[in-house]
Amino acid sequence: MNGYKSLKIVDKKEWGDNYFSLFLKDKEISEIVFPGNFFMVKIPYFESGAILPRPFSIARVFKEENVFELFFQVVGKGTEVFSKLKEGDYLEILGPLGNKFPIKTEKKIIMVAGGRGISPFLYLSEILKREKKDFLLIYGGKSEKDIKFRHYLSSYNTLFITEDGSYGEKGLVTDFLPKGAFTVFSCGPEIMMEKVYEFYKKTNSEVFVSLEERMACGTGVCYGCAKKIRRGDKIEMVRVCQEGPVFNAKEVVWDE
Amino acid sequence: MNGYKSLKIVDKKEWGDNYFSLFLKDKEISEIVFPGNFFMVKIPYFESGAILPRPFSIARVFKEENVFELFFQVVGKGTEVFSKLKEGDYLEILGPLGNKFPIKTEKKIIMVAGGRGISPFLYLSEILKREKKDFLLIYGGKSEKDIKFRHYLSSYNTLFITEDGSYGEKGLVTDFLPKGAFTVFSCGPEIMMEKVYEFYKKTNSEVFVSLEERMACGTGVCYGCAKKIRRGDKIEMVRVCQEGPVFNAKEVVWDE
Amino acid sequence: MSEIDLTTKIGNLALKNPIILASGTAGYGYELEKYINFNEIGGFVSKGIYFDPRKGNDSPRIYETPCGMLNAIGLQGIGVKRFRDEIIPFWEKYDTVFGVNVAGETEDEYVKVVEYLEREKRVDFFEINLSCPNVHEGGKSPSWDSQKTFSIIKEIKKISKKHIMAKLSPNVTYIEEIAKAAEEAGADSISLVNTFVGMAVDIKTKKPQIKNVFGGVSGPAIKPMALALVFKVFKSVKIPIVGMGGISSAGDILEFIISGASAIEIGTATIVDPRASLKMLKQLKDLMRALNHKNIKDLIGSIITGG
Amino acid sequence: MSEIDLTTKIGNLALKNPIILASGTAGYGYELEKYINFNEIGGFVSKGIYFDPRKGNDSPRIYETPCGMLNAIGLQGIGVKRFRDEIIPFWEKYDTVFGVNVAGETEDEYVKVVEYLEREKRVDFFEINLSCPNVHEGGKSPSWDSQKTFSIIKEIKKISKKHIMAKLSPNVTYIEEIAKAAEEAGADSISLVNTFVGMAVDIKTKKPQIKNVFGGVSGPAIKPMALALVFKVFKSVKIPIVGMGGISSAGDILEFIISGASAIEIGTATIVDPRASLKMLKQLKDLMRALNHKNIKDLIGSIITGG
Ligand SMILES: Cc1cc2nc3c(=O)[nH]c(=O)nc-3n(C[C@H](O)[C@H](O)[C@H](O)COP(=O)(O)OP(=O)(O)OC[C@H]3O[C@@H](n4cnc5c(N)ncnc54)[C@H](O)[C@@H]3O)c2cc1C
Ligand SMILES: Cc1cc2nc3c(=O)[nH]c(=O)nc-3n(C[C@H](O)[C@H](O)[C@H](O)COP(=O)(O)OP(=O)(O)OC[C@H]3O[C@@H](n4cnc5c(N)ncnc54)[C@H](O)[C@@H]3O)c2cc1C
Ligand SMILES: Cc1cc2nc3c(=O)[nH]c(=O)nc-3n(C[C@H](O)[C@H](O)[C@H](O)COP(=O)(O)O)c2cc1C
Ligand SMILES: Cc1cc2nc3c(=O)[nH]c(=O)nc-3n(C[C@H](O)[C@H](O)[C@H](O)COP(=O)(O)O)c2cc1C
Ligand code: FES
Ligand code: FES
Repeated sequence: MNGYKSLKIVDKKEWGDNYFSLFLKDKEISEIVFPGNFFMVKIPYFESGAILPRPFSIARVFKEENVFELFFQVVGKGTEVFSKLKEGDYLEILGPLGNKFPIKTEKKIIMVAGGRGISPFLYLSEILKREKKDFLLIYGGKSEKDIKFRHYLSSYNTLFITEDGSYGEKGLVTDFLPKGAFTVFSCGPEIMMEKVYEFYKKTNSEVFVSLEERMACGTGVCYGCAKKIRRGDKIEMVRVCQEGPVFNAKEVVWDE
Repeated sequence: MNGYKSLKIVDKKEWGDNYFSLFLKDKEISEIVFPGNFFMVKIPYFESGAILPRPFSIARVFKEENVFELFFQVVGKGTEVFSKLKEGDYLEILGPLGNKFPIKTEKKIIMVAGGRGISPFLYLSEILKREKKDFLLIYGGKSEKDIKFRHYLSSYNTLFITEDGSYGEKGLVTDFLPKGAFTVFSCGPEIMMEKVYEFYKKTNSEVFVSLEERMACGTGVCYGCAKKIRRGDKIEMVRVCQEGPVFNAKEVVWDE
Repeated sequence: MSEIDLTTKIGNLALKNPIILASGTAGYGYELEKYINFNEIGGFVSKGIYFDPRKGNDSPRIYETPCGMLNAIGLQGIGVKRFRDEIIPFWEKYDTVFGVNVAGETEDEYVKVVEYLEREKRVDFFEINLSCPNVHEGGKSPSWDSQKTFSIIKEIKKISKKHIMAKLSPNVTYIEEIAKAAEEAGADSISLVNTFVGMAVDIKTKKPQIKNVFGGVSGPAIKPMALALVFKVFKSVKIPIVGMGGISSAGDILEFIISGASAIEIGTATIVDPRASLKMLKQLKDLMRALNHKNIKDLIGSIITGG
Repeated sequence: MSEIDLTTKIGNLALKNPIILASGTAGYGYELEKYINFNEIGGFVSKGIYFDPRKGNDSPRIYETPCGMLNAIGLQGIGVKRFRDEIIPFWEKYDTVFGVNVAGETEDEYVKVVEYLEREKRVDFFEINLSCPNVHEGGKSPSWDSQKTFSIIKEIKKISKKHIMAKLSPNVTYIEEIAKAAEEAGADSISLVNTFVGMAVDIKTKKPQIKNVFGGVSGPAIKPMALALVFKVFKSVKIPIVGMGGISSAGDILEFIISGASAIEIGTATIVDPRASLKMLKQLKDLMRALNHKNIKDLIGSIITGG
């Protein structure tokens, strides 16, 4: 039975501005992982005072080499430790966990990413292109510092946006949403995802969002990651790690 | 005012058999440190669950390079972390702390070390030789695995002893104590130091031992490292980090 | 090399080994099915079950603290009916000792939960979670008071033939008194500790990090306190004790057993790693061998104090 | 950039900043003289002082625990006479707020210590350590009982004109009741928490790691529990609160202040690093600036709960 696996960091990329990628090698994971999925990653310090593993989305997959990528921003204790790891160090990781973005749709797919919320849409762009699906990726950040993967994304249909106009278009991602009926995927700050949903909710579009909530187990045992979700006419506390992280935006109780 | 200093590890030696040396560079410390002194060393992991610093004796000093050495055996959490550090990493260290072996004596000096208790007698041998003092170092361990610094000590008058005879003489250090009136210094397992004291107590010798006790602060504020010490006709709880670690063996309450 | 005997007993409950998965940290069981084989562990306790389904608290419900975590899940749960219909059949596939963690907003509710599940064969014992906030007592929990503890256990013993384990809160002045009250009321065993009341504040927003304001602290941080309480209870009662609080290595398990626990529960460690219990089981065998111990039962309460 | 105002008040005590060195973790003061300048810190509390000199407990007295430490020093101390003759002159060199941590084996002893030192000008306040084991009560500590707490503080108030700070034990069911008893008896402020009762066992020898068997847990591990207790007391009394328990960063300081503390004490952090208090003082200024706060007094009890 599978639990945490100890995987070697085969490569590391320092993007600058507190963004990093770690590349890990594992055949099974590289084969089965799908955008939307995430991993729980233990903080690899001996007797660390930070005991809980941290969740990270799948970013890219390099199937030929059995390598996959986690992309993250340093925001606290755990991510700081991860940022200091080196090639050759090991990480204990559990997953892939969680559900997937539902790409079986006839409609054109619009992906809306804010900052580090870009992660799931990297590999997804590759998959959609391979499957010859029509899609647009809208990727926004505060300034050009927050826009990474520029070269990689240049092969895909990407609209870059920054609040200060220092890279791509100037404004908020929500200023550039195309009108129409789409299947919309969004990942980023909750307020952004909510606005994306507001924009499309009266159209014939369906919006799916990847929710973030503090997690402790990732396996569903602790009920720590529950969020209010509409199920029929009831509001339930649903575990993001089990029934998410991807939810239909109309089920999400936004007014929190 | 001086507190913990962050010092770079300029070199590391892996002796094998769980023994290590770390070499740190600091001009002031290298100049003032004297055998008997010790340092408190913080466990250098981010948000480590092991919060207390650990005490280590001064081992050797390389004055020309302003480098000093800590020699240790891996016995638990902290020493395990220290053993994994690399050249270029930093250590936070406080000291030198504690008192010194009293070398101002007319008598011949006998030093008796057990296992990792060799530390203080390394630099001390050098000092005694420089000062042209007559001395003998008796250095014992379980087996040849526990005898390090063989090359370095070959310049000094050293008697090597192992319990299994795998290096040097076979037996216990206490089997090889010379009879007579000496100034005796001992560092190692408490039972060994007690026996050394027993051996010499009825002679005209004076015995000084370096006591080990769990320490938390090293600065004297916590009273955690107190041991029973005879002062006049009273037995007091005396802080090893402040009034020690070197004590006159006749003051020590051995029957604990 | 001779075999290590890890079997132990909690009164009439015979366990393969002393490792039980603690309530609320292992879900209902099925969540862990893909990570561990339940036949290998000593026992399992369900999440706390109220009579009716419960939504639990709003989020955030968890927060990491130094060597520990805060939680205020608020006992979200599916209620006894769904529990019986959906969870018990899952348990029936496995051969280990299963316990239901019984919760109640009132004294009556505890009794109703036990009554409802009393006839279920697959339920080996009830662990009575005496730390639930009582709605009629301003949120005080029954195990803060020896009379309340006594009367709940007494009422339950009247209607149940199963093994009754009283689970105590550590947030009390005299744990011995609470433990004795449970014993007098007929409890077959005592488990402790539940979580310590704790709190954390977001200094940017000035709001508590946990929506419920207060939460329960678990994990390695509480281990020394939990161990002291287990030892105090061991000295005060005759019924067996199940110890817990921050256990995360085989060494920790032995500390609790030596201090008087007949078995132990593993909580937060399973949250951190779903296979933690089985990893510790393996470690425990190796450690027993290294320490030259053959039989874990010989170690129960073997602590040497004085001298 | 405008200056940050870190001055605060604990009733009639005016502090330069909210950082006080906690009793038993900073010796008598002189031990730290080569590491810190006492004029820079907000206040200082002595080791606990009994009337007569005390030898304290046998060793081992300390043991490290996850994110914390256990201690059972047993209040080794020099007694009031040597304290007055040797320590007070040292304090007189510095300009900060000095407190004596008053210990007693009996109610009378507390009063005798205060009486002996009442006329010392350099003593700004007495912190009454209500957690001392009482020899006539089987080792129970007065702050486990609201009546005992009340009567000790009441007796002390009768004979002392100085600021009386009642220091509470966290090992109780209802901290609010103990705090209210201290308030009613006339305490000028309340400080909390003292250490949590804990224990650890050497699995090789089966002996407790601390000779005294039980010890007190301090350090980051207890921070969430300490903060919850401070907030509970803040909601129950009107007198000012001095918070402590595991504080090891400026962020931790703000958590306690936002939760209701008018000042805080730093304990184990000073053991870990003799300059910890001054390092945190610097951090605190930077953090206040980063969070756009000018005055620390505005933050006291500014916690936002509900909504
Ligand atoms: C399903 C999922 C996928 C994620 N994928 C990515 C990713 O691909 N790249 C990335 O950079 N980040 C991702 N995150 C967020 C990431 O988990 C947090 O940034 C990380 O846990 C912070 O850890 P820390 O120890 O550095 O911060 P901490 O010191 O623990 O906290 C710092 C701040 O981060 C917040 N935080 C802590 N845990 C979470 C969490 N689980 N979700 C959101 N906020 C949190 C805290 O409330 C606090 O404000 C994801 C989160 C989830 C739930
Ligand atoms: C003044 C002094 C000088 C020392 N000099 C050296 C030295 O030069 N080289 C060296 O290898 N060791 C030295 N020691 C011992 C060293 O401090 C301990 O081995 C170390 O603290 C263990 O840390 P740990 O985290 O690895 O072990 P832990 O996991 O903390 O404990 C492992 C074992 O070590 C014991 N231990 C913990 N702290 C101490 C301590 N302070 N003294 C003795 N035993 C302890 C514990 O009781 C336990 O049995 C010295 C100790 C003192 C008091
Ligand atoms: C997320 C979470 C949920 C819990 N839920 C319950 C519960 O429903 N019933 C109960 O008796 N204890 C509950 N507990 C307490 C644990 O069973 C255990 O007593 C406590 O966490 C201490 O053990 P640990 O430090 O090993 O986690 C819960 C603990 C956690 C962390
Ligand atoms: C070694 C040690 C000795 C202590 N001695 C005393 C004391 O004499 N009187 C007292 O009131 N508190 C004493 N305490 C408790 C501290 O003052 C403080 O209340 C407690 O350690 C919690 O704070 P911290 O986590 O910051 O250390 C002592 C604590 C330690 C660690
Ligand atoms: S993180 Fe534990 S249930 Fe989702
Ligand atoms: S280690 Fe704290 S007084 Fe010696």
